[in-house]
Formats: sequence, C-alpha cells, structure tokens
Amino acid sequence: MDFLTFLSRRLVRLALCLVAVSIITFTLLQSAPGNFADIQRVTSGASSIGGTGTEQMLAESLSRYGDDVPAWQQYLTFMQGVATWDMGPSYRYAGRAVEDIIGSAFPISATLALLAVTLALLIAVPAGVFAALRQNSKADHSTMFLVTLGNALPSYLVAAFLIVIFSASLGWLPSSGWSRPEHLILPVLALSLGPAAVLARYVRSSMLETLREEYVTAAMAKGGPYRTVIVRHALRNSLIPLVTVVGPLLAALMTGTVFVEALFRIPGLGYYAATAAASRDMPLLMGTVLFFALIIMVVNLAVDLTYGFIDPRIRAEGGWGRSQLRKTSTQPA
Amino acid sequence: MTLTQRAEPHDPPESDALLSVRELHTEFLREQAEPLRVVDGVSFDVERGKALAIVGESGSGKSVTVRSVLRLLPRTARTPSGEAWFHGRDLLSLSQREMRRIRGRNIGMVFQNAAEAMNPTLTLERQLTEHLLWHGICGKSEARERAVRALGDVGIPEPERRIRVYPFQLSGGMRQRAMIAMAMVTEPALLIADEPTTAVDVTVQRQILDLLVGLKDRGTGVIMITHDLGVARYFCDQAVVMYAGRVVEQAPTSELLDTPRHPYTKGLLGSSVEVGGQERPLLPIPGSPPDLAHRPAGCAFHPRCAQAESPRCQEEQELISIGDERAAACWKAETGR
Amino acid sequence: MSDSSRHVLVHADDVTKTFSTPAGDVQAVRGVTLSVRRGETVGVVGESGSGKSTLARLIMGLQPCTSGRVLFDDQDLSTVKGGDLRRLRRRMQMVFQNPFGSLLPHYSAVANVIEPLRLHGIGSKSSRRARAIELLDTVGVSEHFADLYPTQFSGGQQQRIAIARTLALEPELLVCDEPTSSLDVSIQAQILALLAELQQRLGLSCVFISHNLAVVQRLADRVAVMSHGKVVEEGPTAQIFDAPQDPYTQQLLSAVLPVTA
Amino acid sequence: MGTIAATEDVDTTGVTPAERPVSGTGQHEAPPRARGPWARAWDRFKRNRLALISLIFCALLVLVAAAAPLIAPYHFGATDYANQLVGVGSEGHVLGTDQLGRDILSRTIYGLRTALIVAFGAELLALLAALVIGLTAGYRGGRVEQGLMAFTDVMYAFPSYLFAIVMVAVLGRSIIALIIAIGIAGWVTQARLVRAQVLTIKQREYVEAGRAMGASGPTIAIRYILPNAIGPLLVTTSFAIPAAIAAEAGLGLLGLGVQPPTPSWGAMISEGTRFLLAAPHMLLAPAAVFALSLLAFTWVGDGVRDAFDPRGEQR
Repeated sequence: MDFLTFLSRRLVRLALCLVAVSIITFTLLQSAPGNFADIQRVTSGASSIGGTGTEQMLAESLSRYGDDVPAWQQYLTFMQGVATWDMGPSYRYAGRAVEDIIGSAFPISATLALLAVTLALLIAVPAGVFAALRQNSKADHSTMFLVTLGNALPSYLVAAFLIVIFSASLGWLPSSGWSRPEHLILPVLALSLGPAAVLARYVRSSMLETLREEYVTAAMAKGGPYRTVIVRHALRNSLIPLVTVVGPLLAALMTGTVFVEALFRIPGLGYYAATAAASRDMPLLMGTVLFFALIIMVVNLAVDLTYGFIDPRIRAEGGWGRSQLRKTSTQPA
Repeated sequence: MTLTQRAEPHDPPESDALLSVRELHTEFLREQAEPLRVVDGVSFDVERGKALAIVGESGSGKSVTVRSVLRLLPRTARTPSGEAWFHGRDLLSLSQREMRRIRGRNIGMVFQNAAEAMNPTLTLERQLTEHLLWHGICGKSEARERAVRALGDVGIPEPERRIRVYPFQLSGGMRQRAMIAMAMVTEPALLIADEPTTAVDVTVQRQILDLLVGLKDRGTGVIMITHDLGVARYFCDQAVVMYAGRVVEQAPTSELLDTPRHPYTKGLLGSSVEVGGQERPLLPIPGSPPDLAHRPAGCAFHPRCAQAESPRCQEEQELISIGDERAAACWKAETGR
Repeated sequence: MSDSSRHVLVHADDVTKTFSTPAGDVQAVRGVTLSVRRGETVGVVGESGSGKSTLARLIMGLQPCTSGRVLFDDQDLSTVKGGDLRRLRRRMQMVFQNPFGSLLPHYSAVANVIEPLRLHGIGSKSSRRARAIELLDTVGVSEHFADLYPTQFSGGQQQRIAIARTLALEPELLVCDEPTSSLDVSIQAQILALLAELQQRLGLSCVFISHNLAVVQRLADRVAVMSHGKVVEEGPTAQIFDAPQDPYTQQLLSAVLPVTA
Repeated sequence: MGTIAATEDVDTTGVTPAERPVSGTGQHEAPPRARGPWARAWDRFKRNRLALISLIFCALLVLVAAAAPLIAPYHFGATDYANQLVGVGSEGHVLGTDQLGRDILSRTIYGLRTALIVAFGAELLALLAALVIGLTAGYRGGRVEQGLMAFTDVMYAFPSYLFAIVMVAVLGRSIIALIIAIGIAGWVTQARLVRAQVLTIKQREYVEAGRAMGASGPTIAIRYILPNAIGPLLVTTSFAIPAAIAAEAGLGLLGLGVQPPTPSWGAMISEGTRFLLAAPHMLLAPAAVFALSLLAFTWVGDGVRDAFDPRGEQR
C-alpha cells in the first residue's frame, strides 16, 4: 500500500469515526428528558448564572434550532455548525459562542498536556532504563515502588496532596488561578506523575525485553563497548515502540486535564466540558466532545505515521500501520 | 565442594593450543537456594585450523561453557573460575575492558538463529562494520569494503547491494551466511559457533558447514556446539561430550563415534537415527537428562546407565585417560568395556 | 498378497490448499494425490515451507481443501458435517510437533487422556479413568504421576501423554506431524521406539510427517517427498532411498551427514 | 559487572522444586504435588508479601463498606451545628467535622461504600459484556467481530471519562447511573483483550488437538479456550477496579457524582480544597483513605499480574 492510499483511507476512517461519535453523543443527550430549551429552563434556576441572559439565550437557541423540530434536523443543524465553525451560543456562558470557548480554552489544556508529557518523558526514560539495567536491585525495586504510586494515584489526588503541601502548608505556590507562570507548576507536576509512571514501567519492560534479545548478546560478542551496545542496540530498539504509548497518552492527557483544571480552577477545555455536563449545556458539551475526539484521532494517526517512518520493518513492508507490531498497551489511567 | 583432581593450576600452558580451557566452573545464583553449578570442571583444547565439537543435549551446559569463555553470561551468573588460555593470556582473569578488546576481534561468535542474533533495525552495513570501528581495525570506508568482501566470501550474491538491506529482508539461509560474515569480517583466530545449523534445512546446513570448512582450512580454530552427531563427524576433528555440566568423554571425533567408551556416548549413538541405519535396532537411553538442581550424586548418568550395577557407579567419576588422545569419565572405560 | 490389493483407508485426491495473506495468496499444497492403505505407514518428508504440515491437516480434515477432496474410508470429508464428522474423528487421530502446546494446560495428564473418551461418551466416569491410567502405562507414564499437570512433565513425557490420548479412541489412522523434532536426541529415540512398537502391535495406519529423512526411513513403508507444495517423488521406502529419481530427492539425500562410518 | 543478560538461551532453568519436570526414571520417588495453572498462579501470588497484605486490606475495606451503618458513628447526613469544622481528635469526632458539622469519619466510611459499590458494579458489568462479546468475536469472528472492531475505533476516539461525563449528564446522578456510565466506558478495552486472547489461544495446538479429538465448537470455546483466557482478563480486571474507584471519585470531584448528601470521596476532596486553611483535615482524611485503598487494590493487581505472567511459565 503506498503512502497516499494509506493516508486517504485513514482520513476517511477518521471522518466516519467523528460522525459516529457525534451521533452517539447527540443521541445520548437527546434521550435525556426534554429538549434543549426545556433542559435549560429546568436547570437554569439551579445553575449559578440564571437571570437576565437566559431569556435572551433561550430565544436565540430557539431561533437557531427551532421549536418542535425533529431530532435529526437539529442534529444536522448542529453538524452544519461544526463544519462551518459556527456552533452558536453556549447556554451556560451567556454571550459566548461555543467555538470561541473552545478556541480560547484548548490552548490552555494543550499547554498543560504538552508540558506534562515532556516532563513525564524526562523522568520516565532515564528512570526506566536505570531500573532495567539494574533489574532486581534495590534501586530497581524502589523505582518500581514509585511507579506503582504514580500509577495508582489519579492526577487530582496528587494535585490535592501538592496543594496541601506547597500552598496550604508552605505557601510557596498558588493553589488556583491561571495568569502567571507559577500557576503552571503544580498542575503540570500533578498531571505528569501518572504518565511518568506508565512510561517508566513501559520503558523498563521494553528495555528488559530488548536486553534479553540475542542480538544484544551478539553485539557484546563483537566486543561492543557496554554503553554503545546499550544505546545503539538496546535503547534504540526499546524506544521505538514507546511512540505508540506516548501518542495515546498525550491524547488522554489533553482530555485528562479536566480534573486538575477543575481543582485548580484553570479555564481549560476540560473544565468547560465538565461544567457543560453539569449544567447540561448541550451545544458546548457536543462541541467539546467532538473537538476532543478529533484531537485524539489526529494524534493517533500521527503516531501511526511516525511509527512507519522509524521502524524499518514496517517501512520495508510498505505498510504504514503499526498494528502488526503493537506491543503491550497502556493500562487504564 | 568436590573438584576433579586432575589439573593442578599451571600458568603458561605447555601446549601450543589456540585455546586451552582448564577446570572451568560456572555457577548461577538462585533465589533462596544454593548456587546452581551449570559447568563443573570442564577442560579442553582447541588447535589452530581445527574444529572442536561440544556435544550434548539441552541442559548439558555446552552453551554456558562457551559463554563462560567469552565472559558473556547473564547477570545471575558468578564469574567463572578456572583458566582459559588464549594467545598467552587467561581470559577468565581479564577485566571486562580487556575482554572486550578480544571479543569480536580475536574470537568471533556465530549463533543458532540469525533472525534473533542480528539487530532487526540496523542495516547489514552497520552491523558488519561497527566492530571493525570499535576495535580500530580500520576506517569507515575500508570497513565497508571489508564488509562487502566478507558478504561475497560467504556466497551472498550482489554484496554491494545486499549490504544496504535489513536482516529481515534476507532469506533464512542468506541471513545465516550474513551472520557468519559478521563474525568473520574481523578475521578472528577463533570462531565459536553455537548450533549454527540447527535452525536451517538440511540442504542449507551442508552449504553452511562447507563454508566453515573453508575457514578452518585458512587456519581458524572453531568450537562447534551441536547435538547432531552427523554434524560433528562431518566438520569437527575433536569432540567433547557433556552431560549435566561435565565432560564425560573426549576423543578425536571419528574415534569417539566409532568406538564410544562412555555409556552415555554409547547411548547417544544408540539413540541416533541415520539414513541407511534402519536395520540397526534403536537403543534409546531410558529416562531424561537430570535437572541440574537435583543432580544425582556421584556419576550423574548412573540412574540412566544400563551398565551401572556396581556401587562404584554411584561415586564421582573422573576423566580417565585411555590412550594418548582419549579420556572418559567412567571407571569401566579403563577396562575397555 | 500384493500391496495394491489392500484396502485404501484414506485417499487425498488432487488436493490444493491456498492461504490468503496480506502479501497475497500462498499455495501451501498444490495438487497432491496420496493414499494410505490399511496397516501401512506413509512418510512425508520435506524442508520447512514444503507444505507437509498443511497436508497433514487436510488429511485430518482440520482444514478444508481449496480444491480436490480427501476420502476417508470412501467418505468425502468435506461432505461430512457436524456430529457425523465428530464421530468420524474417532477413527483418525493426530500427534503434534509441540507436545506441551497440544496438551490442555489446565487439565492433568490423566484428564487429558480421559478427554477424548468423555467427548465421545465412552464408558463411565470411573471406567474412563481406569482406561486412561492403563493407556498412560502403555506409553510409559507411571500412575504415580497421572494427576500432575503438563508443565510438570519433561518434553518427552508430555509427548508420551499426547500419544496416550490419541490411542484412547482406538483410531485406525494416526497422523504424526514432526512428533520428535522438538525433543532431545535421547528422548527422540524413546518416542520413535514407542511409535514403532504401537504401530506393530495395534496395526495402525499411519502418516508420518518429518523433515528428518532417517526417521522416515526407519518408520515408513512408503515415502512421499514434498517440495514447494508438490509431491516430487513417491514410492516404496527402499526405492526412494536407494534409487532416488527426482533431482530434489537426490539433493536431499546427498546433504545427509552420516554418523557412523 | 558490565555484562548483559542472555537468559533465554542459556540452558539453566530457575525451576523451583514444585515445578520440576518429572524425570522418566524417578519412578520410585514420591510424586510431586499436582499443581495446575491456577494452583501455580496462587503459589506465585502468595510469594508476593505486599500483594497478600493488600488483599487482606482490600477484604477489610469490603467488610467495612458492607457494614458501614454499623461501623460509622453517625449517619453521613447528620449535622452537628455545635461542632462545625472541628479538627482531628475532637471529642465525638475522631476525624473532625466539615462546614456543616458532619462527621468526617462517617462520611469517609460511607464514601468507601459508594466507591466500592460503583467500582465493583461497573466492573461486573464491563466484565460480563467483555466476556460475551469478546469471546464471540474472537471465536466466531463475523459480524460480532466487525461490530466490535468498528465500535472500538469509535471508542478509542471517545475518551472514557468524557464518555462517562456525557452518560452522567444523560442518566442523572444516581449510583446506577454511575455504574452504567463507568461500566460502559470500560468494557471495550476488556472485550478487545478477550478477543485478542482468544485469537492467540485459538492458534495453540491444543485447540487443534481438541478439534482432532472431535470436540464441538462450544466445547472448545468454553472448556478449552475460556479457562486459559481468564488469567490475563483477571489481571486487567484487577487493575480496572482501582481505576473505576478513581473514576467514581473523579466524577464526584467534577460535581457529577452521587447526589448529595450521599458522600463521594471526590466531592469531599473538592469541598476540602475550599476550606484548605481552616480545616485541612476535610481534605486530608478522605484523600488519605482514598489513596490507601487505591494503592492496596493496585498492589493486588500487581500480584495478580505477576501470578499470571507468562514469562514465569516454563516452556
């Protein structure tokens, strides 16, 4: 299969998936009692905004989606909005269009996610390699103990402990907000520990597996300097499959920021998705879900392409997918 | 601890052998258990331009023996004790750094399966030249020339083109040749081959062995690990038979196979099927090779030995010389029965 | 009494097997015709990739033929379905290359041998166990060890258990696919001796697949040499080994390395 | 020492006496104990002390959750306005109270109850769906398999907690809703795992041997394949439980957990951050118990994984 055929097939699949996600979400939200306007009417009292904006909003959304219009027409109207990047107003945030919210909130989540993945890699690769080279030593066992901690504790729990220590007790860092660089530190730390643990465990086991390969022994038998053999033969081959983990991890982090954003009151996309769900802000929820899905699929596609480029076995076979060589996947975060 | 008393420690070996291994012992550490003795007092010589077969079944310690000599053992292994004289130096007393300068340059190694012993993500060029550069034998461009020549020597057509491919792009037979070229490109004096033909078909096996015969004729000494007595007879001048970590018999290969003296060697021959030998009844050895953690006391073979009727068979058996070049670790071998 | 007058038990008639892979179709077996008469052992030799294992599975009806047909006792295997096929399976059994892989890992040795009896509803619970123990004894596995699990046995013992299992149903045809190639030399000899003995005592018809010419020569009455999915030469064992006609057979035989002078 | 491992090809096996292969000649020695795959897995699990202790701790947690009304000193909604925001060690309130004077210990215990009901319920749901669909997809292939694969593609694009958030938005904030939301979000991964396991096991010779013996399709699927697929599935399930506990708390944190005043650890942590300076125990008490429970369940998972690790198996 040549590259263009592969790419176009994957793009078609991506579009189909996106449509499927939108239909599932829309159907689910439709099956909730009442239509948009009703939901809004019921919940507007409970939600904190209420008041003046709501009546006007209601009128706006009625004019957009129409009253008593069949669901499939409402769906088409919405999807048209998605395609033209004009998804109309949010219910929860009076006067703001869904696309504006996504446009301003996504960069914040993306920054958090990218920083967290980078930090995670910086911690995980050396830690994983170190543990593998000293398998079953005390250093290995304590590294793996920390890995278990990072694996088991969700980001928001880590965040809660960090807040108690660095904000409440020591008063070094702010516990909420999003305006100065120091606001980044605790959220990024909290977000990166889990992925760092996942990656470190992956690097370790991948490295151990590679060290057991006969070609590593063969390289030693050729008189290779220890470091050279480790780096050129073992590390290189154990890091190739890491790409398959980093991609999904990044995608998961983009959305996984939601809890940390909620806790630190950071106006990221995850935070908006959560409040949209809590207040049943249908257009905003639909918009964020679709946007997240798009991001995840694009990241996954990019990973598959990268993998095809860096692994000669796949390149030579003319395949571009990584499915043939996919190793262990990440554990649920 | 029981050592066979044969060899008293001797520095500079009197023999002019290429490699002289004396009283090699290798142990593996185990969790919550005594270390496992995998190689137990093995001695042998390899001459220039000659091949030595190490014959044995799985678990006999033959693979660990050569890896001990090369000092390529897993981390759970203790540093082997004994002596391994090569070019006037005892390999077992060298530091890892000194050992590294010998591996690949003076001693090459060929593995059972090239698909596993060659790095799938590096081209042949990279893998055939890197050790030339590590050892500072030559520069990059000359290394490439040498690698192309080595590929041609092992019978790979179009070596100029093939040097750019990855191992998985070659057929099994070609890959096995490429691995031999990788070991030979530095022109080592000693080649260790660990079952180099077990994973290939008979027709390819013959070609690979003929390739190795050419090397031997040019003066390379070879250690060939094998369980195939036919391979040993065809290729090897000398043979040692290993059982449960010890040498039970050593002799020139043809003598060993024509007139085996140790009951285990006899059993191996009685067990082997060969073309044209269908009229000869099969005489299998009963039972299976011992688990090293539960090595029978005394002669490890006695529970399976058809001739073990005397209490002496339950004692340790030392290698007893029979004639000039032969030895067997059975008291009955002395009497010739 | 000439060979040809003996009744043919299984007959592969111009069978072909094509596998479709991502890299395109692969013809594993191309137009092979082979018969096994009652009480006869047919050896199939070939190198890796020659299609000999696929042929074994076609003969066993474990895989459907792409074209051609396999007749077992004059019944076309492709036309026998469901329960009838399962009943037919009682009459043909197979020994696999990897003894550990072919035993159910979560069943004990004796349970593995009981399983075919249970599947076909033969005997009562206690009589099945007694029969299984008896079979294990026949192949040289002591009753002491009958309740151990496959991982607790060595490779040779595992193959013995697998052979006991195939004997449980008293089959007429035994197909052996490289039964000794994963075993050590001394163990291989034990299994070969056991198979030869069973062959004689039970009068089994046998298809013996191997890459090892010597093993086939020892056990087979007739030999088929396979290469690239085709039978290039077939005939009585002595004829194939003493006067091979096909160049490939000649090449194979000339590559053999003798052990004894 | 600067050497690297070549373990597989070295002919030493680290077999323990219980796993020692039977030698053909040892007819007179007493036979070793019969150890099937399950027994050996348990042997390996027991060897891991941390996992064993964690298992006991988890069992205790389950008991406490089940007996919450008996153990908790107060009802989770009982307010004590005389004692608002009192600290740890106060009289009558060992772990202090919150802004409404509710007992933190009692609320933490009831929070455990919520978390475990949701987590086990969701996992049971996911496991059943995964088993039926994964086994059918792997063994039969066809439509079920195509459907599963297509659905997987979609669910891979749909982050599981986003899906859970949408589900809760639809179903409302009840325990049942949470079980369904978390269960549905989790079953796909497991169904895929079952399918992959089945596909692998289908290639094993014992399945072919089963067919050669004349076993029927259902017999092969249920008696031969399923028991051997359960080990790996148990491993993911044991890791999925702490993940589901974390998911429940996460939804609570976002204000999408169970309806107040029923306590959820997530909601308690969220409230705790608001009174961080005045009453840090409001956050620390539930967070500590939460963390301990997650660790214990994860360590059990680690033990289960090691117990079923195929690399521990000989041959």
